[in-house]
Amino acid sequence: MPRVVLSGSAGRQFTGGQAEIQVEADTVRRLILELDRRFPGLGKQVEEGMAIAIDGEIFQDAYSAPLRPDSEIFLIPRIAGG
Amino acid sequence: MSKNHVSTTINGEPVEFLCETQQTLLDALRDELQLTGSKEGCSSGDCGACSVIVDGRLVCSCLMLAVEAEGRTIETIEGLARGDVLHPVQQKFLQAAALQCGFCTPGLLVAAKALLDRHPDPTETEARYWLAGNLCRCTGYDKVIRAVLEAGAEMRGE
Amino acid sequence: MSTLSYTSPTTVEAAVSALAGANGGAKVLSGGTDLLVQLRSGRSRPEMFVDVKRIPGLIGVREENGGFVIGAATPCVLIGEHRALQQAWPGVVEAARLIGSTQVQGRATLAGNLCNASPAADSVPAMIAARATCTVAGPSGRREAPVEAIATGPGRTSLARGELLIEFRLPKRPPRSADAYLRFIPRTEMDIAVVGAAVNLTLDPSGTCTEARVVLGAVAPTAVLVPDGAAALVGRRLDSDTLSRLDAAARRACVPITDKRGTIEFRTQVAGVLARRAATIACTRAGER
Amino acid sequence: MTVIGTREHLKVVGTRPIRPDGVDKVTGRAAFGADLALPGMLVGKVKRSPHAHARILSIDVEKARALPGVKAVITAADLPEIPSEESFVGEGPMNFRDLSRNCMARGKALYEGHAVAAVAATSGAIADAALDLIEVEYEPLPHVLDVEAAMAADAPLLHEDLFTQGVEPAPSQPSNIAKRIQFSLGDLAAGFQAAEVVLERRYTTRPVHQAYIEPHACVASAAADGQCQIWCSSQGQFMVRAYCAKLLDMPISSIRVTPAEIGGGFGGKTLVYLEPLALALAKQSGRPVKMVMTREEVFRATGPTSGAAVEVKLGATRAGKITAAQAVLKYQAGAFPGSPVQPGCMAAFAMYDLENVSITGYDVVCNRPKVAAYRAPGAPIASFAVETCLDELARTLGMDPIALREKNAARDGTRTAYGPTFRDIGYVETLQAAKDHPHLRTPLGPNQGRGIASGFWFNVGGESTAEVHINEDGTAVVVSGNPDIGGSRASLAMMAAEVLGIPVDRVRPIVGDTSSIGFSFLTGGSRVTFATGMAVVQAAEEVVSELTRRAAMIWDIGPESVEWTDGAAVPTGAHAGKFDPLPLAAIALKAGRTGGPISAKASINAQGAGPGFATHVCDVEVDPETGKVTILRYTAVQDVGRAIHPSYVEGQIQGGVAQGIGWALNEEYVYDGNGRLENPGFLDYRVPVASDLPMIEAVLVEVPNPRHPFGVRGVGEVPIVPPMAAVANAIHAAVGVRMTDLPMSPPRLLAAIERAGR
Repeated sequence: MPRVVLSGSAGRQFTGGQAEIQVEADTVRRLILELDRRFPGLGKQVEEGMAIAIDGEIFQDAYSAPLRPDSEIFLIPRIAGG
Repeated sequence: MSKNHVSTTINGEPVEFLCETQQTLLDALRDELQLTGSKEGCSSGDCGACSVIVDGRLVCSCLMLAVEAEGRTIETIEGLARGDVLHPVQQKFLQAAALQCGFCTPGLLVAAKALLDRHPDPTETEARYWLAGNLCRCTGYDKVIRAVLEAGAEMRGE
Repeated sequence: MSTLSYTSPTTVEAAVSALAGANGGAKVLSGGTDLLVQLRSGRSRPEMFVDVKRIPGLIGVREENGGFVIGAATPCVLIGEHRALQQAWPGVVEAARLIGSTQVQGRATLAGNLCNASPAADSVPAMIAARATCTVAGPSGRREAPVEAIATGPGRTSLARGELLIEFRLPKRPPRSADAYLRFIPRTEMDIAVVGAAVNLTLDPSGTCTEARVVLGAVAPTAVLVPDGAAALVGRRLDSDTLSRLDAAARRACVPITDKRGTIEFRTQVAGVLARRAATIACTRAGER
Repeated sequence: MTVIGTREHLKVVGTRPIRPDGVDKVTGRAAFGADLALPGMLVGKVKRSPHAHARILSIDVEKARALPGVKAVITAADLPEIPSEESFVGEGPMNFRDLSRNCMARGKALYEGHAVAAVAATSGAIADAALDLIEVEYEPLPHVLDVEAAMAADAPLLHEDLFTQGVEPAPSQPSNIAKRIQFSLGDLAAGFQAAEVVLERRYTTRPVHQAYIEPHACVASAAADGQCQIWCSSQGQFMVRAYCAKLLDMPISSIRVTPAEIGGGFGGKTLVYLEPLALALAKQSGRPVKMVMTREEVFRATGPTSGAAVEVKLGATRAGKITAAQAVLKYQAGAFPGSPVQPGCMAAFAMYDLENVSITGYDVVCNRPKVAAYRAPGAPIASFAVETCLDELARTLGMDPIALREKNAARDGTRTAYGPTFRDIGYVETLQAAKDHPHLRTPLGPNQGRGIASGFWFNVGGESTAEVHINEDGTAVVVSGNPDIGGSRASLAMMAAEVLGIPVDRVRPIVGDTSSIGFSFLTGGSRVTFATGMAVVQAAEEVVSELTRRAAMIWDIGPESVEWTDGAAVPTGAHAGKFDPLPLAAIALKAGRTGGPISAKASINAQGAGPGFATHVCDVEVDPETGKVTILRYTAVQDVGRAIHPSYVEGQIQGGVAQGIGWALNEEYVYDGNGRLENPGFLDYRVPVASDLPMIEAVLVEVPNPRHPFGVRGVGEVPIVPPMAAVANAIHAAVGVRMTDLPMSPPRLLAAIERAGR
């Protein structure tokens, strides 16, 4: 099942410091719901403050983005720009 | 407080307007005459966005009182093109992509026109120093300078 | 709210009475490149502008028994275009041409640069080095004053109420004489001088300096004449030893401040450098005469 | 220009047509923020705090209200009190309480220039007089400007309710440190153990302003039924609408925002300052209100980017393999949390393939204007430190700085310190192109030196809407929701023309207002040509398939037997039959008979923005007697993915470089002892002028982004990242002094040269 890594310190207050989580999910939406179920508050944090890097590609607000069982997923801070 | 009456010539047209003494020529152009092509970027003569030509001399219209325009001949960006025929420097700015946001562009064009009127064949360095009073934050000046030099060449029939 | 009025007299007398009439609140408007900025920022709240540009003779440059007369309201761009003046006083002209952008050159005047009384005024050190004088018109008639007598401190002048400058005089030059002005600014244009240095000198046929004036700007409340600097040059050729004596003299003459444009240390050090470099340029120019 | 990389047979993409909005902008017709005038319009002005930090004891506006000609006066008391609410809507984390209090101080003034009241009057002179009549009673408080001073335990507190996030356990005492951020990878201690050379250095930078030439400006009007309109120059009409609705507690549907042309932004126009005030004044007065900032207000009250202190520690083997990299970044946020320290941390070492990394960041409030986004927010500061330290490492190892970078460069498959693994990136290609460039073989004279530095930016996609409409004569209109800040009308029209197979001059791009086009995230992060471009391409492709359906109907054959080539439908396949190609214009003419108008819309949330990399080469000459630096030569190599309009891509690069050179040499905020800004104007805030710069050669490397139909990457952010280090490294090469503090202004450089001489 996909391995989710919280990149940096962001979001760890919800996981009690845990940085790596195995999550059963095949879309970003299911991933967020599952994370929030297991770590209440983390889902909102991910939705509002974070982007999701799936196998190297960064997604922002993309519920439908698919996850493969061997996907490498990083929860990273959002990026904007000038 | 009584306003000053000013008769002047702008882009070849006789113009009359009323202004308060503290109003600058830029204020009068923009607010009284709706000639909003001249821009206000600093109102202290440091950015050149309000450049106009008065009696053949390039000036910042924010550093000249509107009342001083009495009897003068003024050229603004609105007078640079003849109808739908662009001035060579306008044409070159378009071809060379010498503008991004376009805010400093009217002042740069008026300044460039004044340069080429007086010095038809400027060097790159001469063009850069002549235009040093026209700030542009988008382009890094590279394409602006190229456009001005190319316009000069075209006007010289090269 | 402002009740600012405007008049553009066509005679010096009318200008003087307008200036004297308004109870202290009248300002001479020539180029306006400093005045309008001060008006906008509220630093100056005049009651009347007396625009002197329509007074015959106040704009223009003319030669007069070997010297030059520059109308007080002459924009710097005209000064730069006067070939003979450029030939005789390259330092004065380059200083005038350094004031502001092309746009500002179309308006700014020597009188404005002088009467604005900024310690950093570019044309003032060069004019003082050139022994320039100015004609002051006032309620009690006209008087001649050396340029160094006008500015008395930042924003302060010796002009009495109702007085205005009407012209500047540059003397006839002996042979092998030349001047030069250099200023330091962080950019290549559009800055106020952090330091300014003017050198005016005369050489004998052997290349020995027989006479010199050294003046610094932006290192004291007003432009400062540096007699030690002149002394370092007179009677010598401008070799490295002479130049380092000039450098040291220039540094000694500095009483600068630290502000947003430069530190005391920087201004002092660069004053020496610029004095040296200006002297070298003036010397080369004089040698070519 | 040089273009490196392959290019298919494209007819429009990659050419250099005249931009569609060009003529308006060279004739003075283009209407910017301050150019609109409405009947009965009032002039609005803002009263600002003269104190860097003060409690507002009372504000008496009665005398101002009584002044003839004054039609409205507002203070924070007239605006809704917004609760603290973190969300990510603009160019970064946004707390609407903070945004509201930045627009109008509530209780405390947190920086000199902080708005405390606003008036609307029948003339500017009356409005000024009214401001003088507003009596504000302040209790001045101790202030703090410097980031490290603000972090000190005994520093004056800006916000009594600010507790540092990201530290465990959560602190019990408030402080000026809003957030602590940590990224790490591998085993740092082991990495430094393995190092044969270790460098540890400290760098500082000063706040710099985006310094767009157009001051903020807007006009707002409110009708009796609550329907409001705003005309303004901003980086996003939808951002202005959302923020005004939030700050004034109005339904979004009651606000229509029409984008004026925008006179530069660079990130600085991604927030609201005047718009909510103008709208509140318009509601109170019932008349349109125009507000235009003075240049002084722009400097005192709008967002520069952070000043910072950065510590960098690098460990490497003698062979030049970096074994460990550590950085601590402390960024000023200004009066409210939200500095770009997070992307700064993420970008710091992103260009390198490192096993052992630790990055710590601090977001720190101080009594300065709240920072706003500025081109590649956060990255230039971090990269100045890292790329300068790397240059020193190269010299210590006796290695060529490009070779050292190549040895450690991020490539496809490199895992970044912030997590994800890079794919399809073009960093090494920029290093190679720099090596191959004749610039590197140009001889240098005395007191001249050459500096190299690289830069990185993530780039973003995001939400965009675009519509493509086919006109009766076969011309097309492209509508987008993004202000055109540097030529995006041109790039969008070109992509549409490419897909439709018609000349670009037959495509008219326009920027819609918030009621005439679907939501689009703002113009920022170099996202428009990428993300909105993607939407335009999708809509154009939909139009094309509709056109083939219409052609099939006209020919009475199956749509599968029609394909689109060179702007015309042609029959394809064995059973299609013989027909002359049916050009777009012919199909458009019959649109009514074949089913009605032909148009399509695409609303997307674009993903897959490819990161951008650049390598810059800078030659300088230093006057060792005055410390003055002259930029002799500058070459900027960048992976741009695919240049749609190469001239405007070059322009983005050249402009970013010029801003970086200003940041490097002369731009800084100068404050007096009372926390008052001493240089709020272009005279003493020294942006580069034309005579300060040489021509800037932009070398476009094209490593196409596979996630964009034309391979586009954002190009506008990266160019400002390398210049500060490139200049610093060139100065070192020229006179042997290592500058670690920005700006490298003549007094500072001369002092450094003197110290080195002793």
